[in-house]
Amino acid sequence: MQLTVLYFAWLRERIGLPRETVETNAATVADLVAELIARDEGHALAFADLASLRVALDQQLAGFDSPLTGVREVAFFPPMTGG
Amino acid sequence: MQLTVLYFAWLRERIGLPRETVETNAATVADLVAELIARDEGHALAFADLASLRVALDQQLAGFDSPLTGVREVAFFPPMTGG
Amino acid sequence: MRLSVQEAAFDAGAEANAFTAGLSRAGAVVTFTGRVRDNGGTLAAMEIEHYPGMTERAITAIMAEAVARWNLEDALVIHRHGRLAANDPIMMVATAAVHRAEAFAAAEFLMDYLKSRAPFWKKEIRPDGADWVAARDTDEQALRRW
Amino acid sequence: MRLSVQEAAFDAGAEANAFTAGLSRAGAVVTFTGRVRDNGGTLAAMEIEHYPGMTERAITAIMAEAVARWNLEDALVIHRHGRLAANDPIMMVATAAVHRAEAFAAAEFLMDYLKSRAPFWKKEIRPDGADWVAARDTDEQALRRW
Repeated sequence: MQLTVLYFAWLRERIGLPRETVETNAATVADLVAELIARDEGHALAFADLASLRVALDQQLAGFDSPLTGVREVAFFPPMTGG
Repeated sequence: MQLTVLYFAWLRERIGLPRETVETNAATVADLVAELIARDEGHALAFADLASLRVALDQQLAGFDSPLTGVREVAFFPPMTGG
Repeated sequence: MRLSVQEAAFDAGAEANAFTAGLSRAGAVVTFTGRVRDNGGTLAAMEIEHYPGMTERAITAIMAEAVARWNLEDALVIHRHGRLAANDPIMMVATAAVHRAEAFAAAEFLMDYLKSRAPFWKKEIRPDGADWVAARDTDEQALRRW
Repeated sequence: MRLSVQEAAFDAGAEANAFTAGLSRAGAVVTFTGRVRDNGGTLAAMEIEHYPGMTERAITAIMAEAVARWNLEDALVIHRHGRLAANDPIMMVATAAVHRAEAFAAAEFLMDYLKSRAPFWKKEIRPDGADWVAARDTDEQALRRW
């Protein structure tokens, strides 16, 4: 399947791009992260500490163990600091 | 001693005046209330239920057992409803 | 810190902006505005009586306590008396603090004390009569949390 | 209920007045305004990044929950993104309810959720560098009370 993967804040800066299109068969977010880490050092550095990251699937907050079935947009970002 | 006694809200309406000057030897607020009740039916009616009244001595909230020593202004009123 | 006990109407938005304009370190500004409810159209007017002198003393003491307790950058209280119409602003509180928790807590504290400890009394005037507003048990209870 | 996610500055007082003008049954209006702190003059600017689309979805859901839970008469959220200067308004929340307890609780709830669950990220720009603002543990803890 083809996914749009978005990055925000320092995650975007470390990876060096705000979005990329990914062709993957990953079953869960964690599987997708493992594939992204294998890509290059930038991704590996960005995903080094999952506890400091959040993920949204089709614009809804989710967990790293969430399945990707039917999902089109995956976003990774640090904890939000709005308000 | 001479005291200025003030009334507010429905207490003022029942007694029929906003303030009066009282010559008294009352030791406490409760003693003063007893003297006022003895004055006439308006006062008696107004002070019938002390639990529904509040008192301030020289513009500070006080209790009905407070002494009147040094006090110049006594105010009686229902519970406040500001805000 | 500013207190105004006044008969005139006030512009809550303009007051909030003026309050905020003077701040530099405050990241959080909370305002509360109390308005005359029209009670489904049955209210002709609201009359607010107060105890001149004690009103200012009581509110100033409450404000000083709030500023000290929550380390406020600034605080404002405006409270009207006299005859008000439905939907008129009755009063407002504004608090400013570095973070939001302090600004919220101080504004709620000020409101709880103004409701039950500042010498104001409200009378609702209807076409068919008038009644002094009764104090609410929940307002007295609200004081206990502080 | 109105939500605006915008780059432009806004006039908090004028927004509060417009919000209040539409009310009839509400006796209580609470506003919160968040401002850029100047950090003792060390802040050159603040940049706020957001996630277009999710931002609106997340905040709309939070607002609908607040309106239902506290039976609000109305609610307003304005949140800016882009480049802001010290003392600029960042965002505001307004809530209106019949009584004050509901208006205060809903405003605090909205703020707690906006802080930690709406997809905004702040970056502080100083003359000598820049840092993404770290999430505060106290903000995450604040969510647990709801």
